[in-house]
Amino acid sequence: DDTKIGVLMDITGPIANFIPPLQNAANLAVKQVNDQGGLLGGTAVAVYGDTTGTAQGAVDAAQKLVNIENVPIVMGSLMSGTTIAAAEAAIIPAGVAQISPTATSPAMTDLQDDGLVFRIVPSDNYQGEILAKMVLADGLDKVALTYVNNDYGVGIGQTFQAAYEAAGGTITASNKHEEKKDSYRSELASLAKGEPQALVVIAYAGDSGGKIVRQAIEGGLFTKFVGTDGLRDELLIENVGADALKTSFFSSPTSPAENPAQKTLHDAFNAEYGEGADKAFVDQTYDATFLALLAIEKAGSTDRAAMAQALRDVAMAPGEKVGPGEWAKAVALLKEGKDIDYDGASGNAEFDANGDVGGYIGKFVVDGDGYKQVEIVE
Amino acid sequence: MIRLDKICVDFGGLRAVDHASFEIGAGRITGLIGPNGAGKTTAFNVIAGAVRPTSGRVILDGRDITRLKPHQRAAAGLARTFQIPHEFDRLSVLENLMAAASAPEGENVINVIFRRGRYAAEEREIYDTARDTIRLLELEHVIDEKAGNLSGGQKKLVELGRALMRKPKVVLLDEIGAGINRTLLGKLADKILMLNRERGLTFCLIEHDLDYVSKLCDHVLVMAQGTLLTEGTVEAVRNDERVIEAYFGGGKYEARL
Amino acid sequence: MTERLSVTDLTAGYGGPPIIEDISLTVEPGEIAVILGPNGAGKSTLLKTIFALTQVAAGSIRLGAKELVGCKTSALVPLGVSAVPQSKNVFATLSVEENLDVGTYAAPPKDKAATREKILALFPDLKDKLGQPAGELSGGQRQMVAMGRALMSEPKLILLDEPTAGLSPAYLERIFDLLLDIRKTGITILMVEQNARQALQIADHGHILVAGRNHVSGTGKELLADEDVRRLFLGGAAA
Amino acid sequence: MELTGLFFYLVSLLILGGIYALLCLALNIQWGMGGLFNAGIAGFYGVGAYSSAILTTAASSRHLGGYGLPVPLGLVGAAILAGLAGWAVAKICVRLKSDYLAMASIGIAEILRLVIVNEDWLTNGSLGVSRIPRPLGDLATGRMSDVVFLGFVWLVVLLVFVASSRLYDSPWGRSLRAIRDNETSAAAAGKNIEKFRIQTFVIGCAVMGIAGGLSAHYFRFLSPTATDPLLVTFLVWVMLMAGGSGNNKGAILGALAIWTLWSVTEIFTNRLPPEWATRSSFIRMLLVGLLLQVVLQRFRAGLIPEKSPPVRFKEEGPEPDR
Amino acid sequence: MIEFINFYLFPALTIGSIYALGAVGISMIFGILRFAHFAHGDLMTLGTYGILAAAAILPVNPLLLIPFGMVLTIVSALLVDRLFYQPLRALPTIYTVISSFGIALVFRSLVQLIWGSENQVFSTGVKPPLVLFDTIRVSVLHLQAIVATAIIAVLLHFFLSRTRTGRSMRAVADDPELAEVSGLDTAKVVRWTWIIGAALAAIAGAFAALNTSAHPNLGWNLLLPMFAAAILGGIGKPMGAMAGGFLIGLAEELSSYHWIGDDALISPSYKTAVAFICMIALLIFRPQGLFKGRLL
Ligand SMILES: Nc1ncnc2c1ncn2[C@@H]1O[C@H](COP(=O)(O)OP(=O)(O)OP(=O)(O)O)[C@@H](O)[C@H]1O
Ligand SMILES: Nc1ncnc2c1ncn2[C@@H]1O[C@H](COP(=O)(O)OP(=O)(O)OP(=O)(O)O)[C@@H](O)[C@H]1O
Ligand SMILES: [Mg+2]
Ligand SMILES: [Mg+2]
Repeated sequence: DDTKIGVLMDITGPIANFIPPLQNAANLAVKQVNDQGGLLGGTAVAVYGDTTGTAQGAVDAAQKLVNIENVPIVMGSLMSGTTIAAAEAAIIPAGVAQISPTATSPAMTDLQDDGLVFRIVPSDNYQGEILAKMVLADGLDKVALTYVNNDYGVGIGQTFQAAYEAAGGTITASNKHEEKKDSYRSELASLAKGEPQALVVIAYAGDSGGKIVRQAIEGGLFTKFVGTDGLRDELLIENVGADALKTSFFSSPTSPAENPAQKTLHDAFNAEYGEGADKAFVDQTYDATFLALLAIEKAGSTDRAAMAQALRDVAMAPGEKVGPGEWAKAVALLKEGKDIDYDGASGNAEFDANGDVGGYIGKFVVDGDGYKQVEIVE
Repeated sequence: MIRLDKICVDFGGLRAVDHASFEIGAGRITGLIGPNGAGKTTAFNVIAGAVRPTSGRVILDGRDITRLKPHQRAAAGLARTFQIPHEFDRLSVLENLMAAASAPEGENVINVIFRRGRYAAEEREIYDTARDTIRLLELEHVIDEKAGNLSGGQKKLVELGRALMRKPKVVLLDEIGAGINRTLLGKLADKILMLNRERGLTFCLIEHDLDYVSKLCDHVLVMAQGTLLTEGTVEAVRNDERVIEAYFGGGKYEARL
Repeated sequence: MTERLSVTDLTAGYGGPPIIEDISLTVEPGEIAVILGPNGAGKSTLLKTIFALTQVAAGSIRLGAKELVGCKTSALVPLGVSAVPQSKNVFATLSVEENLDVGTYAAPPKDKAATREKILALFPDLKDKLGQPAGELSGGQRQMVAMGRALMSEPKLILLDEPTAGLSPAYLERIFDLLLDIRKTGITILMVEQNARQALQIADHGHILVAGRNHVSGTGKELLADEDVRRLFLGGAAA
Repeated sequence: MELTGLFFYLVSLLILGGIYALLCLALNIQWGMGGLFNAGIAGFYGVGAYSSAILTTAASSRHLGGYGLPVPLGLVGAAILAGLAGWAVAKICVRLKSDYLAMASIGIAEILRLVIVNEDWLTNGSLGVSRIPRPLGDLATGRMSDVVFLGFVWLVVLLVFVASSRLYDSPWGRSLRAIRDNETSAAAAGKNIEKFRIQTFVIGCAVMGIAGGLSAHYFRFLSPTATDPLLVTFLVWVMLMAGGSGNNKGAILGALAIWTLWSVTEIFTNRLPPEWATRSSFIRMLLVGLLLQVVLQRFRAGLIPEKSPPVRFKEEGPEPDR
Repeated sequence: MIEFINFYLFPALTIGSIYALGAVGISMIFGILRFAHFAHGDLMTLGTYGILAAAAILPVNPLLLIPFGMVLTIVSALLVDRLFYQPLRALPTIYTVISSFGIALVFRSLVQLIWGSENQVFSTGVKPPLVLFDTIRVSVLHLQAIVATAIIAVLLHFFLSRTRTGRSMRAVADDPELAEVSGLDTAKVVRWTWIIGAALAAIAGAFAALNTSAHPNLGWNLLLPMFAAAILGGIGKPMGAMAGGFLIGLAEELSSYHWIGDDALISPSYKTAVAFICMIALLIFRPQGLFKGRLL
């Protein structure tokens, strides 16, 4: 028998270029489940909903998932705007649980969601604060800051600025930039004033972030960059070359160092799709999907009412640890009536009362064609 | 009634109307003739407000209207037709005429949404007038045709019809006869005479068909190169050497029967 | 190398009911034929049909041996046919010069400069307007530009829709003189006129259209002399 | 697919369909009657959405607000503010000819979007306004509140429909269509073109504002993703043309038909074999694009073409004969 | 000063070139077919991917592969015109506008279906800029784009003013029916309009993608400023559109230069707004465009 899970993504629309590896990540989780015995004794099927990157599209797609496809749990979506609109207008009223891999907006925290809405990524506030610590610890006390004008960039950017200045750092210049422009040289020219030691870029490698780094290097304005998970993308290395990024570093939500989960996932991912495991938000998307599948298995049925609690049960300690790809093991444990605790590639997924996670932020540097984690900040 | 006072109109380097001064007498039918490009249409445009003169004044009934917008002049009792027809092409012939009428109650948004009774009587009257006018213009068989689909002459008739719908004091007719069948034109001339005599309407008409002009007008203005060349009765003007040279030519193809 | 125009049993319209029905007429080479009739009778429609701008339901149009029904409009100019539509007959944003030039694109005259000179001699008013956009001309001046453009290609058959509408008596005379002149060179002329009394004086044949059908035909003189025609179509009694 | 699910999906389809119907009616007033090519619908929709959201939410430290007004007042506020924005735009742009007005209004909508995204103090920028109440919020909870909201939306649609039908079938509407067809001649017939056009533009924008407000209340959360021109401006144009511009029933039908088409295609593309799953969204876009061509080619004049309102009168009695 | 040249002027001219090349097609289509072609941006995208596809097979400088993109865009444009736009030509142009909007979706989804939606770069690594007089740093690509655009402008001017087809274009733009009556082959003129518009769109797309990266929204994102450029230059004035493109590019980039004091004149966040404000101001004060195009 098929058991559906809803996967809501901003497939077409403004962030279309980020989506393919994330679809792969979600599909990988589903595939692993089916390879290892299936879901509720049958086949797991991911049903996609496309938000088109707009609130209208998000609500419409979510309505179809919960009403037509009758899914018990929804994974997604990616942008905070579409995630919250879908949750508020369609998913929460239907009593369906939702877990977003990447919606970082602080507004997610105070949704009146009857405990139905979760996310697997720390709130912007958290990463911003950690990033401030990380930058200061690197000996940088004068930096320039630019962040993309969307929920992701503004969230992290503003928290970073506040935390960094509070801790004694100096922001020589800061600006918010629009996505999708072809040239950021004029912004860069003003950011370079005041002799900053590095440029903090909170933006996506596939869009403004990549262009900014490239144009800054070409213009000879900056040599050292600090980025977040949005920028930490192989595309960036492809785009500007590893040499140019030797001194730069990046922050990204990660899992504790002793947890080999991330490597397991990346190996499996690249074995399946050849490349792309390193792309932004692959870890979170995989984890969220896997958790959603675990929750259904745990609940033992597609009963919507049981989903939120089941999700907490499988994600949180105490319990026997399971990691990415360990579906058969998890099912076996659940069959024995044991409690399990999934620790994923992106973190250990310990939800607080609001369905948020704290978590670990890793410091990454460029290593060959990829990135290497050098430190973990909690 | 209408007086042009030293009107000049410049288009770029060209002076289309050059210190023209003349008067259209109240209650009369005045003809305005002159060679092509003399500035007749431009003078009409100045009177109706479609072109702003470079200098000079336009006086209507003793009131300086030089600065008024076209629609304000229309409200003051001025109606005009266009030499090149300007029909409401997607409206039917009937609607073309009805739309040209003034409908103060029916054009008030509040009335339209909340108090529809207020404009019913007004609308009825507009409708009746439009039907009568259409009958006069012999357009009954195309009453529901979109005006954009009419023949060239029919469009001219609609043009005239719209001007008559305004209940104007003065009507400016710009070559209404060009392209109209002469038999019908004769009937229209009768109607214009009747409106002039019975309702005291003032007309000024630009026309190249002198038969028609002489049938209607007791007074003729002749423009050439932007200024008033001469004025007088039709007979006087016909025999004026300057007018013959500038305008009539040899008279080889006699229009009279 | 001139050819006769013959229209046989032509029925055409704009997609709805036919506007003209069973029209037949011939115009011999070097002849002027004029079409008269009340407004909305279908005169312009007939000209447009010859120029492939309407939908033909039945009948044929031949220029010499060549069947014109089915030809594309733009293919007619190279065949030696030129037309001046009744309205919208100039390119408003193009200068007068360019308007005349357009006439030569499809069928270049033998000597372009000379042709242009001839036309400017005919319409001296246009000489100092050459650089002006045609949309800024007076009604009569536009008429001249439209005629000029049509003549630039040195056509064999010329279709004129009310060429003298809006022209001063002096220009009407000039144009009719011109038509008589070009008729002598063997060019066939078919025109629609409301200045009917004048037109019949130069016409070899006249055809009166009423409600889409050919009502009366005759030589210009016959029609002028016919009492009914005068009363019903020429405004006879009124003058 | 169970029946309750289908029911609630239909409810959601009709809610968004109703909001689009309002946008279409508004555009029909501007374009169908007035010939005003407004390609900045998203801008006025956004103004309305944010106005109503800010007026009805509780205080927040992140954006202007704390007025906590009841929803109907919020919508009135949305209509007024969007109308005012429309008035300002009309004052400047209403003289422009159709395609130029289109470009200007696209530009203005884009500027409005930038203001919404950039002025954090006002709108909380890209982070959005949350906890927006629904009208009659305590009447029902959960999915049932959608049913209540559906009734509310369609009540508004009905009111706007009646008003705009009256506008259409009136001397005002006739003069407006005359202006649309030929300005010069309308001016010569004594019509104050500027006044008519400003009225038209403002009425249309106010209705667009109401539509925006309604969607904010429906989503309960508002961020700039709700004002995407693709789904607001362009789709509305498609709906109006498909339904038949110049016809109010056509406008509503077009909105429902195209929105259904837009939404339902996904259900079908989701049924494609799993290899296609990741591409189904693109196939859907492709389908929508092609279906649109079919609609345009098959229903040239729209599903319900423009029809002038009848102007026949009974031979006696002053009442128009409808 | 040097800062101004390096970081404002050259980038502005490059963006301007891209806008200019795109705007020419928009302006010509607007002028001759009388509709706003919303699929023009996506036509650019299509061309870009055509070049990208060729680059995957032929490892040469991508600029040499532009003809592949041009062929793709020209064929697509002609096909779309024949199948979808032409049957609508007798109707009010809004139908074609809406149709082109649907075609934009079709192009974009085809690109995504065939090539996927991820960003793709033509070449990796940072290319060192050309350093002139020790101080002026300009990227080679930017120079190429600017020079190429200048050459195209000259060729286009020649085509429009010297060839019969080019000159017929103005007559057809003015009044297609009368043009037909005057014996001009409007179908041929329309064909050439598409060929030129589509070819230039491919070139513009190539430069845009080389400048950053290729992605399915590439052209769509550029569409509005290109419209602004077309209007600025005056509708139906291809040369004006060229100038309009440069002006919009300059206005956008230079608006955030610190003309007065140390702060950017206008916050870069509002960069895009600058293009539109220019356009709206122009529409109001000089509606025929800077170069006296047609009043619609
Ligand atoms: N908008 C304009 N721009 C430039 N010149 C113009 C404009 N309108 C008219 N003209 C010129 O002004 C002169 C007078 O034109 P007008 O239309 O008044 O002539 P008219 O006497 O009505 O002639 P006709 O009998 O041919 O209609 C003409 O030479 C014409 O070319
Ligand atoms: N494009 C069109 N679509 C539909 N009907 C049309 C169209 N053009 C003309 N008609 C109709 O065809 C009939 C004949 O029109 P046509 O233009 O041939 O008349 P005409 O004899 O030239 O008249 P006029 O002397 O007034 O120019 C008219 O009743 C008109 O309404
Ligand atoms: Mg005149
Ligand atoms: Mg005619």
